[in-house]
Amino acid sequence: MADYNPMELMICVAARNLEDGATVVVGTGAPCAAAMLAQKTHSPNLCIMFEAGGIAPILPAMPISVGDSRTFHKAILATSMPDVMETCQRGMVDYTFLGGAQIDMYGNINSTMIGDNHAKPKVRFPGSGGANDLASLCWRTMMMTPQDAKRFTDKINFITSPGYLTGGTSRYDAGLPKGTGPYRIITNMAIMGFDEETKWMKVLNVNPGYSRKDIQDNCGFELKWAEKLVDTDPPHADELRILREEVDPHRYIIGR
Amino acid sequence: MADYNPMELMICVAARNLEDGATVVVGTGAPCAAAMLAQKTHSPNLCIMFEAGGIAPILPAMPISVGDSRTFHKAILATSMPDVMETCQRGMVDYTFLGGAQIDMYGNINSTMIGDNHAKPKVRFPGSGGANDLASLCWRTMMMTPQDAKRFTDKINFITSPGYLTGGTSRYDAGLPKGTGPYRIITNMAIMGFDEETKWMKVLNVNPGYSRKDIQDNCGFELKWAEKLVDTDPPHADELRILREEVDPHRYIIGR
Amino acid sequence: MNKAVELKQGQNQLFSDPDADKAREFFRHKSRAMVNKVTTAEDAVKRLLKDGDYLTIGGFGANRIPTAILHEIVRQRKKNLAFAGHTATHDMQILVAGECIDRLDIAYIIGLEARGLSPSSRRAVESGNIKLTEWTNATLSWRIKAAAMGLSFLPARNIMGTDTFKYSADKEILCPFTGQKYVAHPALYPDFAAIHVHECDVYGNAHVYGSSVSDQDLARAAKHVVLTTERIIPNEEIRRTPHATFIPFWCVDAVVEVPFGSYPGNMPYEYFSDEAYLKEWLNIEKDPEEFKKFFKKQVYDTKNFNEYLELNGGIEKIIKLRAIEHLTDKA
Amino acid sequence: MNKAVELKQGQNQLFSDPDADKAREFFRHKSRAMVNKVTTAEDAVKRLLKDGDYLTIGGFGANRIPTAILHEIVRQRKKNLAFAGHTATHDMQILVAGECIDRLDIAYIIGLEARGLSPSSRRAVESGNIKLTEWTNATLSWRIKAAAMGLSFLPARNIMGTDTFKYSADKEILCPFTGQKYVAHPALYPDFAAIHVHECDVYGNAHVYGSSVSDQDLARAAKHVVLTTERIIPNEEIRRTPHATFIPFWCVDAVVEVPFGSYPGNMPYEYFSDEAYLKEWLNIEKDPEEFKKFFKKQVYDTKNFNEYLELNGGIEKIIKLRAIEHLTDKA
Repeated sequence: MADYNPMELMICVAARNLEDGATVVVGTGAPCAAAMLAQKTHSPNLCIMFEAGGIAPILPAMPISVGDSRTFHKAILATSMPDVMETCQRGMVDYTFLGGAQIDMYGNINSTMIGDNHAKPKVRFPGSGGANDLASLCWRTMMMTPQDAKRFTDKINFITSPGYLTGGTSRYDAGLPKGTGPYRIITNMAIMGFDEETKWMKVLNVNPGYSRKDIQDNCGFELKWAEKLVDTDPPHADELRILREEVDPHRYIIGR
Repeated sequence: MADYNPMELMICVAARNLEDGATVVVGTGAPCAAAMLAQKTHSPNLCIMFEAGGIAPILPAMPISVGDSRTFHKAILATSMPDVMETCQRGMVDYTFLGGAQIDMYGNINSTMIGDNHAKPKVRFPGSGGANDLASLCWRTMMMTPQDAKRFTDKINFITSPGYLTGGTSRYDAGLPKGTGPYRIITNMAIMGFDEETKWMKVLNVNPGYSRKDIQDNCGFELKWAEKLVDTDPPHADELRILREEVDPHRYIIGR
Repeated sequence: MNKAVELKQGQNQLFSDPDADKAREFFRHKSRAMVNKVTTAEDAVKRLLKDGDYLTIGGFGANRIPTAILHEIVRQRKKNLAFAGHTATHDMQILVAGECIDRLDIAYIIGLEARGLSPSSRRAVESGNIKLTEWTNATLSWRIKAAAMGLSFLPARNIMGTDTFKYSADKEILCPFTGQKYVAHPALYPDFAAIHVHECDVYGNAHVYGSSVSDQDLARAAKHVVLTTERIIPNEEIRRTPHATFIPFWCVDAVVEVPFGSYPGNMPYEYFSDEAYLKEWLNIEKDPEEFKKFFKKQVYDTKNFNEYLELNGGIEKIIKLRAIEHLTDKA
Repeated sequence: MNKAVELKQGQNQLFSDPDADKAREFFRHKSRAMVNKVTTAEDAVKRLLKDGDYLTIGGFGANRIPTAILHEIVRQRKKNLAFAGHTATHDMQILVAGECIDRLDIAYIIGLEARGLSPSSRRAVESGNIKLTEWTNATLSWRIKAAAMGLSFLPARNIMGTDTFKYSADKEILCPFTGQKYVAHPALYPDFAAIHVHECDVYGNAHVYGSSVSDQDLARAAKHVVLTTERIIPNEEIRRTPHATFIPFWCVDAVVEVPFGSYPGNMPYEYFSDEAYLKEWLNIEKDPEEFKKFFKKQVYDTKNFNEYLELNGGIEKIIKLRAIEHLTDKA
C-alpha cells in the first residue's frame, strides 16, 4: 500500500511542473498547495499570483479566499484584478490551475451548469469567476482532478473555460492568444497532455496502482496514448514531509 | 488711462467664468493665475487639475511645469495622466484653457506649425501636448490671447485642437463628445462666444478703450456680433489687489 | 481577409446602457463640490438607491465588504435590482435572502470559495426567477474600467469561443491595425456602488490597503457612490500623501463611518473574516424555514450595523478576529 | 447606419508594431526571476538599448527624469532611435544634441513649458531630417496603456476631426454597441524605457511619490526597463506596504542607484529643478557653435552622472534646490 493518498500524489506531481522563476496564478486549495510545495522544494523563486491582486506573498497559511489578507501577506504587490488579468493578457504569466465539474477531450472545462436550459439550470455552479480569463490568457493551463467517466466526458454541458475548443487550430481561430492552452491534466490515475496536431487528450504517465484499462474505463471518451508510456514517479519522502508539515499541517486539503 | 494692463483684464474676466464647485484643467501661466484668482475670490471650492496628475493642490506658487511639485503640493490627489484624461473623457471636467498661434472662426486652434509641409515646417511649435485632448473632452474650452489679424485667421495652417471644426454639427459628426466645444475667447479687445446654430465666433463684450472697428480690424475673418453688445465689466479693485499681491506677486505673468 | 471572418455576439441580455454620451450627460451634472458628505447608511440607501437600479458592491465577496449598506438595502426592501456578481459570495447571500435581485450579471456566484456553496443562493438561481447573463471576473473588471475611462466598450482577448461568451452580451470585433479578432466588452456604468474603505475624510477622499480588486474603477464608473469607512480621518491626512489617495472626493456622494464595517468579512490589516459565523450561515441555509428565522433575527430585527455586530459578539469578537488577522492568535 | 459612416485614418507612419501576439511572444521569454539587478548606467545602456530601437523616457520632461541614462545614451552614441515625445522637454534637448533620434512620435516637443522653446530642438525638427508623426499627450498615454494591457489598440474620443489626427497613424472605428465613432489608438510597445524613481530594492520593486504621469503603464509596456533610483531600499520595505509598490520586479531588467539622478530636473519631495541651469542651456542653444562646446563639456567630457553633478555644483547645489523644493529658501 502506498504511504500517500491521491490528493498528495496530484499535488506533488503538479508542483514538479512549476519550474523556478516561473509565474503562476492559483486559487485556494490544491493549486495553492502545489505552488507552495514547489517554492519549498525546487522553485524558491516561483512567483505566486492571486486574481484579486495579491502577488508574490510570503504565505503564512492556506488562503480561504483568493482575495483574503493571506494572499498579499508581506507580498511584493497588492494590486487590482485588472492589473493581474492584464499581466496575463500581456503574456507574462506561465501557468494556471483550474477545476471543474466536467472536462472534455480538448480540455474544455465546465464550472457553470448541468442541464440544457441556461435560464433554468438543473444544477448551477459558481460560473467562470476568473477561470475563463486565466485559461484564455495564461500560457499553460493545468488541472488536478479525481477521474471518472462522468467528469471526463465528450458531452460537456457548458464550456465555461476554453481548452482547445474543437481541436486543431480552432482555439486560435476563435481569437484566443497564440500558443496558449491546456498543458497537463493530473488525476488520481494518470497524467495527460494533448496531441500536438489534433489537441486531443493523451495519456503520458500512469500512476502507481492503475492500469491502462482503469484509466480508459474512467474516461467518457477514447483517450490517446503516448508512444512510450512512462510510470508516474511517485511522491518522494521529502516532498511528502514538506507538504504535510509545512504546506498543509492542518490537512485542510490533503485530508480531503 | 486704465490702472490695469490687458493681461490683468483677461485674467480677471477668465476668473469670473469659473463658478464655485466647478472643475478646470489648467496649464502654467495665465490660466493657472485665473483659476487661482477665482479660488481666492468667488470660487473657494474650484477644483484645479493639471494634466500630468496633480489635482486640487494648495498652490504655494506658480508652477513652471504642469508636472512639477507645485501642481500636487498638499493636493487631494497626485495621479496619472490617463486618470486625469479619463476623468475628462467621462464628463467630469467643466472647463479648460488653451493657447495657440492661430485660431479660426470656429474656435479651431493651431499650436503645431506654420507652413504647408508637415514633414519640413516653416515654423514648428510644440504640438498638441494635452491641448487636443482637453479641447475634445472637457465641456467648455476657453482661450486668453492678444488679438490681431494674423492670429485670428480663416486660413489656419493646422488644426491642432478641435473647435467646432467646420461649424454646425460637424464637431459631433466627427465623433467628439456631444455638448462640448469652445465657450469663451478672451482677448485684450473683447470677449467672444459662438453662434448657437452656425458655431461662428461672435463678439459678446467690448473691452474698455476699444471700438467695434478695432475688434474687426484685428480679426482676419468677419466677426458676428451679439444682439445687444455689452461693455466688459473692467477688473475690480479687489480682483486686482488679490491678483497682484497673492496670485502673482513676482509679476511672472501680469508683468508680461 | 477581415471580410472572411464571421463576427459572433453573445445572445443574452445587457442589463445596463453602455452609451458614453448618456453617461457624460449624467456626470456633467454630478456635484464636484468638496463638502461634508457624512450621513447614515439609512439615509444614503434611501436617497441614492431606487428600486430597479443597477447595484454594485466593492471588495471581494467576503473581503472588505460594506455590510451596513447590504443590510440596509434589505431592510428598506429595495426590489428588482440588477447586480454585478463579480465574485459575489456573502454579499450575494444577503441580497438573495432579501429578495432584492431580479437580474444578475454572473462572473462568480452562489459559491463562498473554499467554504463551499450557498444552498439559498443556489435555489434562487436555479428557480429561473432571476435573469442571468454570463461574464467572467476579468470581463466585469474591464466593463467597469471601460466606464471609468468614459468609453462604451473595451477590447480584450478572453472568453471567445466559449459558452460563457455565447450566454453573455459581448460582441466580437477586429483590430483595425492587425486584423486580430477581439471581444468587445460593453461598458458598465452602475447606478449605485457601495465600497468599504480603511479610512476617508468627510469629503470622501479615501485610503484602501491591500488588494484593490476593481474598486478604483468602480468608484469612477458608478453614478452614485457610498463609502463606508473603518474611520474618518482629517483632510490634512489625505493631503499629506496625495499619491496614496485611492478614491477622490468628486466620485463620492455619501460617507458613512462604520467601524468593523466589513464584518463578518475580512478587513485587511484590521480583522479576519468570522469563519465560524459564515459556516453557521451556510449550514442554516440548508433549511429554508430555519434560515428565514435566522436572517430575520440577523438583519430585519437589527436596526443598524452596530446592533448586528453586538448580536454576534461585538467588540470582543472583533478583538479575537484581529488576533487571527495579525497571526497572533496561536497559543 | 454604420455603413453610411466613412471611417478615416491618419496618413503618417507608425514607428512601432502594435501586434499583441508578437509582444506576448517576447514577454513569454522575458525573465520573471527575482534576482539582484543592480548595475551601472553604462552597462544597462550597452546591454539593453540597440541602435534603431524605440526609446521612451519616464517622468515628465524636466520632472523625475533619468538623466544618467539620457547622458549615457549620448556618450555611447546610440543612433537612429525612435522616440516618444510625450511632453519631451529637457530629455529631448539631450537626445537631439546627441543626434540620437531619427523618428519622433510627437505629443509635445521642442518647448520647455513656461521656460520657452529650445532653439536646438527646433532646428532639428525644422530640418526635415527627423520623421514626424503627430499624437497627443492622452493618446501616447493610452497607446502605452494599450500595451500594458496586452492589447493592440484602445478606443478613445479625442483627436477626431483635426489635423493632429490627419498626421497621426490612428484609425477610426465604430462602437459595436452604440454605433458611436471612436478613434482606435495603436498599442505602443517600446523596446526600451528608462524611469527614475524615489526608491526601489535590488530586484526593481519601486516606490514613486507625486504625479505618476504614464510610468506605471510604461514599465509594463516596455520590453526592456531600466530604473534609476534616488536610493536602494531593503526588500522588507517593499513587503511592508505591498499596495504601495509602483513598479514590480518582473517588469525591470536593470537597477542603477543614482542619488539626485533627476538633476537638473525636479524630483518631487527631494529637490526642485535647477531653473538657472536650464535657462543657461536654452540661451547657449541660440549659438550652435557655443552650444556644441557646452554640450561636450557637460555630457561627452563627463564620464558619469556624478562627474556631471559635480561640474554643476554637486551636493551644495542640491542642498539649495532642496530648500526651494521644500519652500524653505525664502530669506
